[in-house]
This record gives sequence, C-alpha cells and structure tokens, in this order.
Amino acid sequence: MDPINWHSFFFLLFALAASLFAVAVVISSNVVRMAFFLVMSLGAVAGLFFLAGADFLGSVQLMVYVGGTMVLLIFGVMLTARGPFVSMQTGAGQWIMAAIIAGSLLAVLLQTALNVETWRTPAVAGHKTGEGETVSPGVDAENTATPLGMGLLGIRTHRLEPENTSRRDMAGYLLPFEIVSVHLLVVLVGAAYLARAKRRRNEEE
Amino acid sequence: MAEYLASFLGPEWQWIAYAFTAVFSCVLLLALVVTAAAAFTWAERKVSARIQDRLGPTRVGRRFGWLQSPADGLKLLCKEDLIPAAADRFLFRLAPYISFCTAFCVFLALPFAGGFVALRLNTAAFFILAVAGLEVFGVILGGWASRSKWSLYGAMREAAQVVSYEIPLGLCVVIPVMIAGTMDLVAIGNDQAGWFWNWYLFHDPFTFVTFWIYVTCAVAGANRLPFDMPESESELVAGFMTEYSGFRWSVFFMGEYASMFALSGLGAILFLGGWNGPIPVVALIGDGVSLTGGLVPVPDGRTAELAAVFLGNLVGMTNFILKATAGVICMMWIRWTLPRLRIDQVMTTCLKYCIPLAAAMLLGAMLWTYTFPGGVLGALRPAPSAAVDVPSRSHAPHGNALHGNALSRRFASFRGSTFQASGSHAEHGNQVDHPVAVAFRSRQEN
Amino acid sequence: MKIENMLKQLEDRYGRWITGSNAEVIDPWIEVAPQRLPEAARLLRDEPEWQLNMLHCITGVDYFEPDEKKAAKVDWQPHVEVVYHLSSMVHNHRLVVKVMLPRWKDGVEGQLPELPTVSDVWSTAAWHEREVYDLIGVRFTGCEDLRRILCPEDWEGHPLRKDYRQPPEYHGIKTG
Amino acid sequence: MPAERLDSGTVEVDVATDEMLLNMGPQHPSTHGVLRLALRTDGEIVVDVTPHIGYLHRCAEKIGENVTPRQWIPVTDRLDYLAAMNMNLGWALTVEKLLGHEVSEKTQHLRVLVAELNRIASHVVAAVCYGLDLGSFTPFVWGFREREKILNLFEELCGARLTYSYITPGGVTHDAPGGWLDKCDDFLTQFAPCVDELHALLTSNAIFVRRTAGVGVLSPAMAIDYGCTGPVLRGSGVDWDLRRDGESCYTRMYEGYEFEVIAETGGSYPNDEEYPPVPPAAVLGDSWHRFYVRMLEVVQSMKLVRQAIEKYRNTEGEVDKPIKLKQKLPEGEAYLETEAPKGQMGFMIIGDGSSVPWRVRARSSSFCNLSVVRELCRGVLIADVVAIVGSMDLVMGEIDR
Repeated sequence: MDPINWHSFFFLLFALAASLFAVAVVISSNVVRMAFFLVMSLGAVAGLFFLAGADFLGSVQLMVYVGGTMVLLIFGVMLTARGPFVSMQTGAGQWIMAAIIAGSLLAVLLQTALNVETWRTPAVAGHKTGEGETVSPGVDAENTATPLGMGLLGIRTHRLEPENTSRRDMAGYLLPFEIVSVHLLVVLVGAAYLARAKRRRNEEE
Repeated sequence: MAEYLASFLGPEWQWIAYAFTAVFSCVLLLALVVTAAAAFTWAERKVSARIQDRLGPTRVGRRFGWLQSPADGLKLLCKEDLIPAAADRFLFRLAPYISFCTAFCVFLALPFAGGFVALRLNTAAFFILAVAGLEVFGVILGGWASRSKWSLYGAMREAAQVVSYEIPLGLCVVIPVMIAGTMDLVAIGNDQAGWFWNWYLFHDPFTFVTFWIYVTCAVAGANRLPFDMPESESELVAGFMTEYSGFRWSVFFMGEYASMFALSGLGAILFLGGWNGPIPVVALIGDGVSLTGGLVPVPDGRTAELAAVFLGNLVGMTNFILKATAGVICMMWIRWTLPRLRIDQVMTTCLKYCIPLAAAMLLGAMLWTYTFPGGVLGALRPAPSAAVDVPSRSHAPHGNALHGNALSRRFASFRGSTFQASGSHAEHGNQVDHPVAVAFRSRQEN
Repeated sequence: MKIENMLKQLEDRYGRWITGSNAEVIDPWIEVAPQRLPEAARLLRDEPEWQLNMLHCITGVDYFEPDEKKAAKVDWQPHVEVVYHLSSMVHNHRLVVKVMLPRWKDGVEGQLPELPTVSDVWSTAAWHEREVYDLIGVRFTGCEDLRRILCPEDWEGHPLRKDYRQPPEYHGIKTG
Repeated sequence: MPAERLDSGTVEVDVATDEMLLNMGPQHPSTHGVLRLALRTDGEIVVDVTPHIGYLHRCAEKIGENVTPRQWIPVTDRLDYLAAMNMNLGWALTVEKLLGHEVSEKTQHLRVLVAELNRIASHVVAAVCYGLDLGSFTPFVWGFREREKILNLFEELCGARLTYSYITPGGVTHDAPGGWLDKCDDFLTQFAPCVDELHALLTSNAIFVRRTAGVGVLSPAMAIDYGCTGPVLRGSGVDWDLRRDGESCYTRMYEGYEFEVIAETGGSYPNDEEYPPVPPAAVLGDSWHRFYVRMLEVVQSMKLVRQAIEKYRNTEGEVDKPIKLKQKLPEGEAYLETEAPKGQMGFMIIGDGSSVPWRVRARSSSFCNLSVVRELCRGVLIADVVAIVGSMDLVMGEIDR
C-alpha cells in the first residue's frame, strides 16, 4: 500500500481551511464574524508557511497579518460598529454579480495553475532525494534565517559576487527595501490627510 | 526523538515515528500546562494567604490543601455556564479556546532543556512573540461577544494594553537575541552555560536593566496586577470575563496562567540561563559518560551516552521549571502587594518609559558587545589566544582592524554548515576583499 | 448672651422680612417670610458679621393633628414648617431659620406649598430640598431637578406627613 | 499648522463619538453598598455622574415619630453601621440636650473611650476598603484582622459586634466589665505597628500615590458650599472639628483631653514627623489627602482612648443609668451635631410633651459628601470615579436612613 504522503495531506488540509474560511468571510453577514474568519484564514496560510518549513515567514505572517487584522477588528470594526454596519445584508443581485466575477477569476487561476508542469502530481510536492523517498523540505533543519538577515544588510551569502562583474558593490537588497518603505510612508500620510479634509467638505454640502 | 524512533522502522513506516513524536510532545505539553495551571492556582492561594497572614486552603486534601485545585476544577465543571441572551453565541463559546490555544502554542517553541524542546525552531523567540501577541484575540472576542458594557470596556482596555506593551516586550527580547546572535532559544540557552555569571543577566549592565523592563512587560503581558486592566475587578466588575462562568471561565484562567508560565519561562531562558543552573553541576562532575560510568556499570558506550544526555537534560529541565516557577511566584507576590494602575498610566509606563529605556538598553548592549565581546567577563579576562578552537564566545579570530575583529567575531558564531557553497569559492582563490567575506573564509578554515 | 443680641441686631436691621423670633428656646430661631427667603439667605451668608457659610440641613416638619380630641388641645394652627440650620465657621456661631408654609397651596388638597430655593446660595441645599420635597411635600421653585431622592420616582404621597396613608401595594408588591 | 493660517473652511473635525450610559451599581464591587451611579461616558472619560440613592431607605425618621427616644437607639445603630457607637452618642446627646440632662463625669469618659475606639475601627475599614477599591487586597485583610480585635472588645462590653445600642440617652446600658480596660491597653500597644504597616503598604506606595494624588480635588470653598464635613472637609485644609469647635454640650465631653485636629494648616500637618511625608504630586483637597487625614486621625484617637482609660480609672462614682423608658419629653426643639468618623452627624428632636417625639431628623455627613461627587467626577476616567467615591468613605445606611 503506497504510504500516504502526509506532507501533501497536511498541505491540502491547511489550504482547504484557508479557502473555506475565506468563503465564510464573504458569506457571513456579521462584521465581527467576518473579521474573525479573516483572521482564521490568514492563520491557515501561516500554517502553510510552517508546513513548508519557512518558520520565520510563518511567524511574520502570524504577527503582521493576524495581529494587523486583529487591530483592524478592534479599532475598525468594534469601535465604529453602530447599528447598520454591524450586519450587512447583501441583495440577491449583488450575489449573482459577485458569483460571476469570482467564478471567472477562479477559472483563470485554476487554468494557469494546472498547466504548470511541475505542480501536476502531489508526489512531486516534496523535493526528491536520491532513493525516491519523499523528504518534506521542512525536515532539513539547516535552512536558517541568517542568510535572509544578512542579505538585508547587503552581504549576499548565497552568491558572493565575483569582483569582476559590475554589480560587485550593490550586493544586497537594502536600498530597494528602504525606498519602498519611504514610498509607502508618503502614501499613508497622504491618504490620512485626504480622508480628513474630504469628510469636512462633504458635510458642508 | 523522531529520528531515534525512525531508525527502528522501515522506510515506508517513517511517518508513524513523526506522528508519534508530534502527538507525544503535544500530549506532554498539554498535560504540563494544565497541571501547571492547577498547581499555580493552588500556589496563588497559598502565596496570597501567607502574604495576608492567613492559612490558605487547608481543608481539601490533608495537610496543605493540595486537592484545592482539582476541587475548584470540579466545582467549575458543575457550575452552569450561562450564555447571555444578547451574546453572539458562536464567538462567545469560541473566545476562551482561542485564548488558551495561543497561550499553549507558546510552549511548542519553548525549550525546557538542551534537548527537551517540542519543536526546535530556528526563529523560536520570534515565533513566541508572534503567538503571545495573539492571545489578546481571545480576550477581545470574549469581551465583544458577551455584549455587556462592562466586558466591552474590559476588551477595549486589553486592546489598549496590548498596543502599549508589545513593543517594549519585543525590544527586550531582541537584546539577548542580539547578544547570542541567533533567535534559536536552545542556542541562547547553551550560550549561557557555566557559572551563573555567564547568564545574560550579568552579561553587561544594559542587559541587567533590560531584564527588569522585561519583567514589567511580562507582568503586563500576563495581565497581572498592577497591569490587570482587562479584568480589573474593582472597576469593571470582572472585565471581559464578567459574563463567563463555569468551565469557560476556567479555560480563560488556564490561558492566563499558561501565558504567565510561558512568559516567565521565556524570561528565564533569555536572561537567567534557562536550564543552566547557577553552579554547572554536570560540567563540574565531568561529562555525562563519566557520571554514569562511575555509578552505573553500562554495557556499551552509546546507550550510556544517551542516558547521560537524558540525565543532563533532566537536570536542565528541573532548573528551567524552578526558574519559571520562581518567576510566576514573583508575579503572584507583586499581585498581592501592589494596587492597580489606571489604564492611561499603564500606557504611559509602557509607551513613554519602557520603549525609550529598552531602546537605550539595546543601543547600550550593542555598543558593549562591540567593545567587550565577551561581556563583562570578556573584558576582564586577558586577550584570548587566537588558536583556541572551542567555539566559546570569547573566541577572537586573527582579525585585521579593530572594526574587522568585532564584525568578524560577530559572524564567527554562525554555524559553518550553511556556507558549504561559499567554501567552494575559496578553492578558486578569487578572494573578495569585503571584510566580512574575509571573516567567512577564516571561519571556514578553522 | 451673644445669641440674644445677635437676634436683636437681626431684627432691627432686617425687620422687614423677619416675621418672628424666639431666643429663650434651646436653639434660638428667627422666622422669615417665604417670598424673602433667598434674599435673607444671601444676606445671612455674605454679611461680614454673620457669615453663616455652612447650611447643615433643611428639615420639613408637618404640624397637623389628625384626631380631633388632641387637635383641640394644641395651640398652633395646622401648617408645614421648613427649618434651616445654619452655622458660621468664621465666627463659630449657629442660627436656626424657620419658614411657615400652609399645609396645601391655597387650601387645595394635593397642591404642594411653594417655597423659593436656596440652592444657589448653598449648593448642599439642592439634595436637602429634594429630600424635603420627597418626604414632606414642599415644592421648591427654582431647584433645577426636583425629583424624589429616597422613595422611588413614581411613589404617591409624602410619607412624613401626619395624615399619610401607606398604599397597600407598589407595582404588585405588598408594602406590608 | 498654526491656527491662524488655517483658512476658515478647514476646521479640525473631531471624530464624532456617541456617549454610552453605564450603570455603576446598585450592585457593584466598589460602590460601598447599594449606591447607583449613572455614568455618561465617552469612551473611558466620564462626562457626567448622577448618583441614585434610596435603595437602603428604611423610613428611620417615620419610625422615630412612633417610638420613644430610647427605643430609637437600635435604629441609630443601623444608620452608620461601621460606627454605631458614634451614632448612639449623637442621638443620646441630642435627647439629653432637649431634656437638659447632665451625665456624670465617669460616664463621659467611658463614652469618649468607646466613641474613639469605634472611630479607629471605622477609619481602619475606610482606609483598607479604599485600598481594595484601588486593587490591593492585602491591606484589606490586615485591616480587618485589627478591626476584629476591636469588635471583640465591644462584644465583651455590650454583647454586640456591630449594632451595640450601648450609649443611650441618660448614660450607658451597663458599666465596663472587670479587666476590660487592660484589654483595651493591650490592644492599643499592639495596634501602633499595624498603622505603620498600612502606611508602608498604602500611603507611601508609588502606585497608590499615582492613583490618588491630584484626583478629585475638592477646594475648601466648594467643600463648605456642599456641606462636606469630617475627613473630607479637613482633607481640603479646613481646620474644623466639632470635638474642639462644636457646641458646648458636646465639647464638654472632650475637656481635659489633648488631641490635634488633623488638617493641613499652613502647609503642614500637626506633628507629622513620624508619618510618611506628603508626596509632591499630592494637591491639597485630593483623594490622597482625605485618606491621609483618616490615617492620622486613627493615631489621634489612639491617644484619646489612652487618656480616657486613665481618666476613667481615676474618677470615682458610678456610671449613670439610662433615662426611664417612657420619660416625658418637654415641648421644644433640639438639634445637635457630633463628630462621627464619616463627618458631622446631626440629630434633631421635636418634643411635644408626650413620651414620643413629634418629629425626628437625622442629618448624615455622607449624604452631603456624596452630593459633591457629581462635581468632582466630570471629565475623569472610570477608574478615577471609583477612586473618588472610595475616598469619600460613604456608608449607604447613613445616606438613605
């Protein structure tokens, strides 16, 4: 009896959980339940990361997304939920429209996913070792977060650039990272300012 | 342990070994957490009794009333657990279990001894911080779902408190991680082996202060007085737990005691040397082998060596549990002496005092390790000889400029195996003169 | 005695609104006309030589003898008396001010007698007036929220009146 | 952006939050009995507090119009049930004032001894309950351990632990049993260090100071205006104590006793060298000062009890027996205020010749102290409402009568 490939079993379990909770977010009418299902689906995604052995990324996902959604839940939903917002009823027409759009997007995604050659069979999911026994990537205990951290500091430990190539000095990706964060900050401040002023103007009309 | 079991089974039954290890560690941890919660409820009654000049439970269970917590548990089980009419039934029932599960998840990555760790994560400290932050989720959902004004206030106060103590707690965890150079708690623990002055607490004055900031944030994290904003009895009746009764209420409480035990355990590992006792007993008596060799005639080397390691871990675990319990007892001690802070005072303490202080300590600790690599003792000891190959902290490879020496020492402590790929470059001889790259090569040679 | 000459000074200076006084009793008192009460209160508090800055309490007393036999022997007419106990922390002396009110406003049963409030002079009067309104039934005009303070808001009747009949039940609860 | 450069259109718009009505009470852990505070809150900030009382109203004054003064003593026990002796004393003195009755010197010393002992018990309960309101449970248990000893003394004296009905118009029900005075002495000697324990645990505790200093500041003018009396008034720096400044028939009892009135006059408390100093953050008239006045008054009362024991031992003669049950009351009115632990407790009795008074009135100190809570609690946090109400040391029995 071919041994059950436990790795893909858990993978499917978490994937299913993530998607089902995502669907639950859409279906449920109570805002707080929506936020709760969102948190559970993001938690399931964090589970996927852990399953893939990327525990650093799993923790980041837990802290950033799930923590972030929680803060959103508190300050965005609980403190402002007044009367009409707590339960949002969606009309039948909107359901049909949503179903069409979602269905088409799902079809596109499935179609692209399926014709990628290497993802076709679950057996391939774990990376092959010599004697065909599937060792799930998570077991290899040696991939640590250190290269990640030092990559950030500008020392690409995986590929030490030979000095004759032009990109010798800018080995790391620190610079792009900083630019993106400053950019995001600017966008945030702008959005906050616009939101406040706009509220005043439409109160006047 | 999984490999050990797997070695007995054929290739196709590998998964049973892993499954068994997983189930075994989960059951073990759950049992530990539940009994710890029970023991701590009993200890809380006894400690508070002693502080208040009275006896505490003596009736249930013969002498010291040790049957008190099972009796409480039974009472809570028999109590009718109400659900308020206006409550959101689904979330109301679920909240305590979220709070308990997240408090329990922390134990997955928390090493009890060198070898006793359920899941040796490379980013254990970060994982613990992430999960500890989630425990709040159960509290807030519980507060909101019971639809009563008092519990809503409790939940909102919990949210305000979380926002304020998470950052300093994270900063305090970063300092030992920075000194050890890794987030893997087992490595941090092993780094503090030896006499008690090897603990990070005495590593340098900055970490000493950081420990006390950590204690404040841990007390805030476990919602213990004087930071017990969410369930401040005298103001908010019982905060978010107002509408809970019976078993659901006790699950919340188990969550609280579990997080108390976890946070003081984490503190013990980061600052108090985790499983290394003040006097390195095992090291003094010599390696484990000689320990068992002398006392117990052991047939062949391998099982003796395994037994010795197990014994060392056992001693380590008792050390760890003693330290964590001492931390919990101190939290109880604080709880029964101090009055409660106001919510804005809690936030001011955490935001305005703890964060700048922790940041300053981070800077101070970084500069200190930059100048005295070995910490306080490293500075006192004469400059170590270069050839010492035991990867002890004070190892200083033949660095060139001062800058190079500290920086390379910093990377010297990384385990070499990750860089086999870079090792191959060394043969090509095309040296990269980036100072750090030099450090890798020197790291590879010895 | 200090209190006697204080009363004499009060009478000769403010004869117009003092309608009576009695110095021989244990707590000498002066009687003030109901309409002039706020003015008298302000004067008593602000004049430098009285400075009665502390209002201890306002008491309502219902002088009414329900059964005829005793009523014949009594020498006073049925009326409601509101007694103000004042004292001065500066001069350390005490004074009692009384106001006589008819039991019902212009004789109509159920119409509470009116009396202007002094809560703007002494803030403590607000609660005491609410209590006198609740228990004796004197309407204090100008008191900002004249509600019952001790009995439930929708309680009928004023318990400390001599002719008060206790309702047999309140919202279905037997009142014994 | 500085305000003036803002063009008139872009005014800062605050997020409109609607207020929530929160009922703190009548069952609430820290409202000291059945008091209901209707809080209108905007988030944690309390916009307005409306106290609702009357849940413990037992028509004490209506009963007073149907029973003789001696029969009304048990009702006075239940007004301020933490200081029943002082209530009995107040009523007894008022009736004696109406009757013009003088009690013997020995009785007066016994009355001072018993009243001051009950003041110690009441102040200790007030102090430790305040600690409980702010979250520290331990002083509560220590305080009650000491109070138990005082209650045992009273039980030996008059058989009751809470509602003594001991001091009656005309004297006291029965004389002190043998050896009782030595027991009082022993209690006082072992009680002194306990006061220092409470000081260490509460008064100079940094968190306690942060929670109470500068919270609920009551200015002297507002205190007098709202009729606040007792430690609440003295906490605001008004040097007024009826035991020294009261009416003659009450202060006569305290002649020959030296004690200080605890009030911060001229920036310092009388002989406060051996108590913890006033923290810099404390403002005159705040909750901390009210608590501090009570703690210092306990020490003064201990001194008074010691002197009373000495004087009681050295005066010969007998303790007076109470007046006859059906004693006829003269026509007339008598009002007398005495210094109860919570403040000035006033009693009024109108006699009409028969043995049953025409009208009886009890003026309670907590009633006025509570009326000022509404002023003090505007714009504070919920936790401060608990701190302010706790510092007023309210007893609902006295407020609702």
